[in-house]
Amino acid sequence: MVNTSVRLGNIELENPVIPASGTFAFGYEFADFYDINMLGAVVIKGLTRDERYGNPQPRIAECPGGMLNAIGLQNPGVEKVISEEIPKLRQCFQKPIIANVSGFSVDEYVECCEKLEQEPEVSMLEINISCPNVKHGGMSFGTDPGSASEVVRAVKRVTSKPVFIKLTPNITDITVMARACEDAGADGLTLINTLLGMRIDLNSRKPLLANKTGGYSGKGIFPVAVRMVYQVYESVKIPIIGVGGISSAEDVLEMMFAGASAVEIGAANLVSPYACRDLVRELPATMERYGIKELKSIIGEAHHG
Amino acid sequence: MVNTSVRLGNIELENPVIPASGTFAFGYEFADFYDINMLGAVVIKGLTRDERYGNPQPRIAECPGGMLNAIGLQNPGVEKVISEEIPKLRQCFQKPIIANVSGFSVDEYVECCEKLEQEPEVSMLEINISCPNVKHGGMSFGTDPGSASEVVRAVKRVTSKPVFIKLTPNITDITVMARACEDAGADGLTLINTLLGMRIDLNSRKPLLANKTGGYSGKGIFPVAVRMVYQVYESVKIPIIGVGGISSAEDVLEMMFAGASAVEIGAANLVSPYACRDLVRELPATMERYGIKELKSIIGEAHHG
Amino acid sequence: MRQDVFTIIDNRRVSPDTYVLTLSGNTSGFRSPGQFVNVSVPGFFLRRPFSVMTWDSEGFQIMYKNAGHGTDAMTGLKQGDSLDVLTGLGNGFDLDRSGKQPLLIAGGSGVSPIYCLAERLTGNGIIPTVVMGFASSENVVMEEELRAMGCRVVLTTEDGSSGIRGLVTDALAISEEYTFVYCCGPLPMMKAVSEKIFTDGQFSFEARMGCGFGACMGCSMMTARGTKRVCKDGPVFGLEDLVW
Amino acid sequence: MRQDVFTIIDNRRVSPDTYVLTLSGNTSGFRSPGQFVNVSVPGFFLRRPFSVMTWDSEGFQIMYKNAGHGTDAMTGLKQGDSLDVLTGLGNGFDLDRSGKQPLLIAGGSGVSPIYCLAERLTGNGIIPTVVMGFASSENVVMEEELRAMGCRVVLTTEDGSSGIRGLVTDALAISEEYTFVYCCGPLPMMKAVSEKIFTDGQFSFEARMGCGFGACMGCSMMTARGTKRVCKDGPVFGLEDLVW
Repeated sequence: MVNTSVRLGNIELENPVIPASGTFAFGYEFADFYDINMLGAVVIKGLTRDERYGNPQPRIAECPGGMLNAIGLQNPGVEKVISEEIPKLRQCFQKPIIANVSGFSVDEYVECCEKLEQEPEVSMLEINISCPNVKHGGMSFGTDPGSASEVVRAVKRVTSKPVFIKLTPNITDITVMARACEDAGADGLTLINTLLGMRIDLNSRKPLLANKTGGYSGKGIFPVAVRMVYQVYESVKIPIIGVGGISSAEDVLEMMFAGASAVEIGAANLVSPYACRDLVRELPATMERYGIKELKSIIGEAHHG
Repeated sequence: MVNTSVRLGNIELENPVIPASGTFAFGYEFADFYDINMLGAVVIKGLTRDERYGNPQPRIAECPGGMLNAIGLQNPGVEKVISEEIPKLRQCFQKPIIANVSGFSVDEYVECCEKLEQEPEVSMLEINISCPNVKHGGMSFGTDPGSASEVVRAVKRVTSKPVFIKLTPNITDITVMARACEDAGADGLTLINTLLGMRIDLNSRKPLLANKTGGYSGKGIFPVAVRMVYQVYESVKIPIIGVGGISSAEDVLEMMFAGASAVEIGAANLVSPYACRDLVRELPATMERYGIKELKSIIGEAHHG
Repeated sequence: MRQDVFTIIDNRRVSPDTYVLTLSGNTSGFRSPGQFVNVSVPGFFLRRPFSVMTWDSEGFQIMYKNAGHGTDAMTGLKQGDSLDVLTGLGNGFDLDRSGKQPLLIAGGSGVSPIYCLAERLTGNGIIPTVVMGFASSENVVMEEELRAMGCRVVLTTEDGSSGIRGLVTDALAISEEYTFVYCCGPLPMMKAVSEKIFTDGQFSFEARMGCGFGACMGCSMMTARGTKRVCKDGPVFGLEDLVW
Repeated sequence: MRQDVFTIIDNRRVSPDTYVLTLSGNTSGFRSPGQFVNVSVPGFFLRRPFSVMTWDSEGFQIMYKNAGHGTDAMTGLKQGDSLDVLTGLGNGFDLDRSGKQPLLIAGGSGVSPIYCLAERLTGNGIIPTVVMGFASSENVVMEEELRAMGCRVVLTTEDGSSGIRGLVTDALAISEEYTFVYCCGPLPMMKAVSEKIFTDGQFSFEARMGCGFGACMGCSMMTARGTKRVCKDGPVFGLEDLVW
């Protein structure tokens, strides 16, 4: 028997597999497909202070090795998320719930986190300072270490929950942002958000997405994600959730060798609603194949020796 | 009949298809496979002042949607390139030859360009300030607008040939670099170089490449390349050579709609030695399918209307 | 919803750009006409959603238009090939609301779920009127089959090469005798229909989807009840939901 | 070099982790034993290079070890499947240098080009001595075939479960009677062999390649004549080229 449990700060997870924000709705939709209690945790759809419709259609485009999305933070607003969505998820899910928070100002981040602080069903906050699809939707916070520090400090002041900061890969040196967040008191980091991409329709000769650019996710970004997790692991001491193109149990191991303490699964959920379930099921046998008994023992092993 | 000709500054190309540096050796190797005079131009293997062996093995790794390489600028040095390689290429190739130059200091770039200035067979210089695989192998010049300007100014002072600057995508805002190069006198830009990536071997639990990280190329980077060409086209007036994951005649059109005046083909050459030939052959029929008569008329069309 | 592997029985061109794909496999996830399936096309990342045109206990059919790289690849699928398909997605038409004289309106590829609906209605002994519009006579599909089923079929083509010249709305002798309207077609057509009908109705929407089962919000549209997902809350919406 | 589509005739496991793949198609690009082919494995970006084990006018065989995702996928290839293959790559062994009593030394998968060479040599009436080493008896391949060809075969296994216990170098009764040495195997083995032989020889190298035809410099190695590409300047190098 292998041990798949991992820790994120003070939270123990039965396994490292966590559906990523924006690819799992508010989670309960997937309870129709399988018992989602087999997941390590769930990150719910990113929320903002106010309800948002998001970007105009089309918001989705195919690309080699993945997809582009430009949803634009559609969500019912933090209050409805707390009053309606989280209770629905809690009815079918007893494992840790991670809320994902975006904002257009430090105040908005703070206001959302204050409200979430009152919600005992939320175990952890993932602060998104890296949404590529809305103007100032965190992206300016995501590329300036000073602004990022400011968000982290402000949020930490109003919450007792662990705070993970989700970083963008669209940056010259991600370790600078990672250290800025750590120094400001972040409990962990989630990386990477999507790569900024574009596709153009040859018939209309215009960008396929109404938003023109979109966030690129899927297998095609995996090597970039592994590289950034590897780099950041050498730069900070706080735990990292690795995300970006993971689509097999082997990818989970690779991301953990690079330095991830847990992983999020994004685009793969959209290709198959059973993607996370299948990963959880395949993980023990895959660990055995590579001679791994304790999953948490391999975190960052690619850096040793 | 469609017209596939395009211009790069004062150089007229019969078609926009150019094999990218480092994926076509010194060109004459491919003359064994087909008549390479059907190509728009050839960029030869990147050169430096001194001979370089490059990085230790392994230098190549597979990844979803493409490959990683960490060759490390292996080349025989500028003098041997001029005395041995270019003459061999010229024997079988009468179209424009583009030399690709890397350096570890402004002086080294200048010295190489001075020598190439004396070589009439070289039509154009592509200055690589973006090699991800050697320390200071241009990469520091590639992410700092001041250093990039300095290289461009110094090189322009010693050459009368058109100077294109090859930019890295591993940067927060590529338009800042593009404008810095334009302001410093660059005649054009080539983008993008490879994305920095990593793969880890699950058996050895170590990075697959001896260099640890490598440059990610192939279809998987195409949406990032299209986005950057689109962004840079709105920021500068000088022509752009689009490169990154192009593997079909449709991809050529998409890159040109985004704003490219010509394209370079990289990783596709390694999968099939006939990749560029096939693109050139398929281009006219593909243009007709999308109602294009004059190829140069579509450059940047995705920005109009 | 179910995820199953289906076997291709037939992949047939039925008009210059339109094909009917017949698959056999487990159809226990299918519930009502207007629902859709989401097909994993080999070589592509995202699935492609298609309305179901017919289904029985052995298999089902979809109609698809060659309109992009994914559907172009589908034209090359051969008998015996396997396809990974999510079935039973979305909410279909509500047959209970048809009344005795339902009016079915289809434009172009929208004929697929309308055909499925007609099959179920006639099976229940209800004879619908079907108004269907196409660009030109060469694009007309399923007309014979709908007539053979017993439907009253009114055909329109934009160039007048078959049936009435013009759009479906030009041919709509909308009267209060119709008990309910079911509609599927391009957005401008559905908007025009919604403004012209006297009775209540249901409209089936198409959208570029990420997942097809409510996870990604890729296909959201604004409705009178707020933002809804075409894939999970639709693709069939009531007249009262529509805001154009 | 040629690029052709080949049809799989057979894909057979010959030891716990080793397979022989038989393909039919145009072999006019093949010139000498020791050359390699570069196989496009469906679902993978880079081609995979393999030494040719046999070829005739109808087709060819390669031996491959299931050692990674690409070769693992190859084990699933079936009779009748098509494969895109670049053939006639690299420079093979020089048969003219064999002399009357050549010594052939193979380690593990290195037996593939050595087998090809033995076939050509015996075809020319030259009977080579073949020393071949494997990890264990279950890994031994092509021994019977080489004996049947008439070769003098010396077998070693690291665990002694077949033949002589130890490495090929332990079994090498190197004498000046051998006219030339041909060698293919793991680097440490080839290095040990190169240090022990009295005669001249040729050594075939393996490398992780990008292209396989000299374009990318992915597989460069240092030689006494400077940096050389295993794919284009090799994979066979002379003893005089080797720097370890």
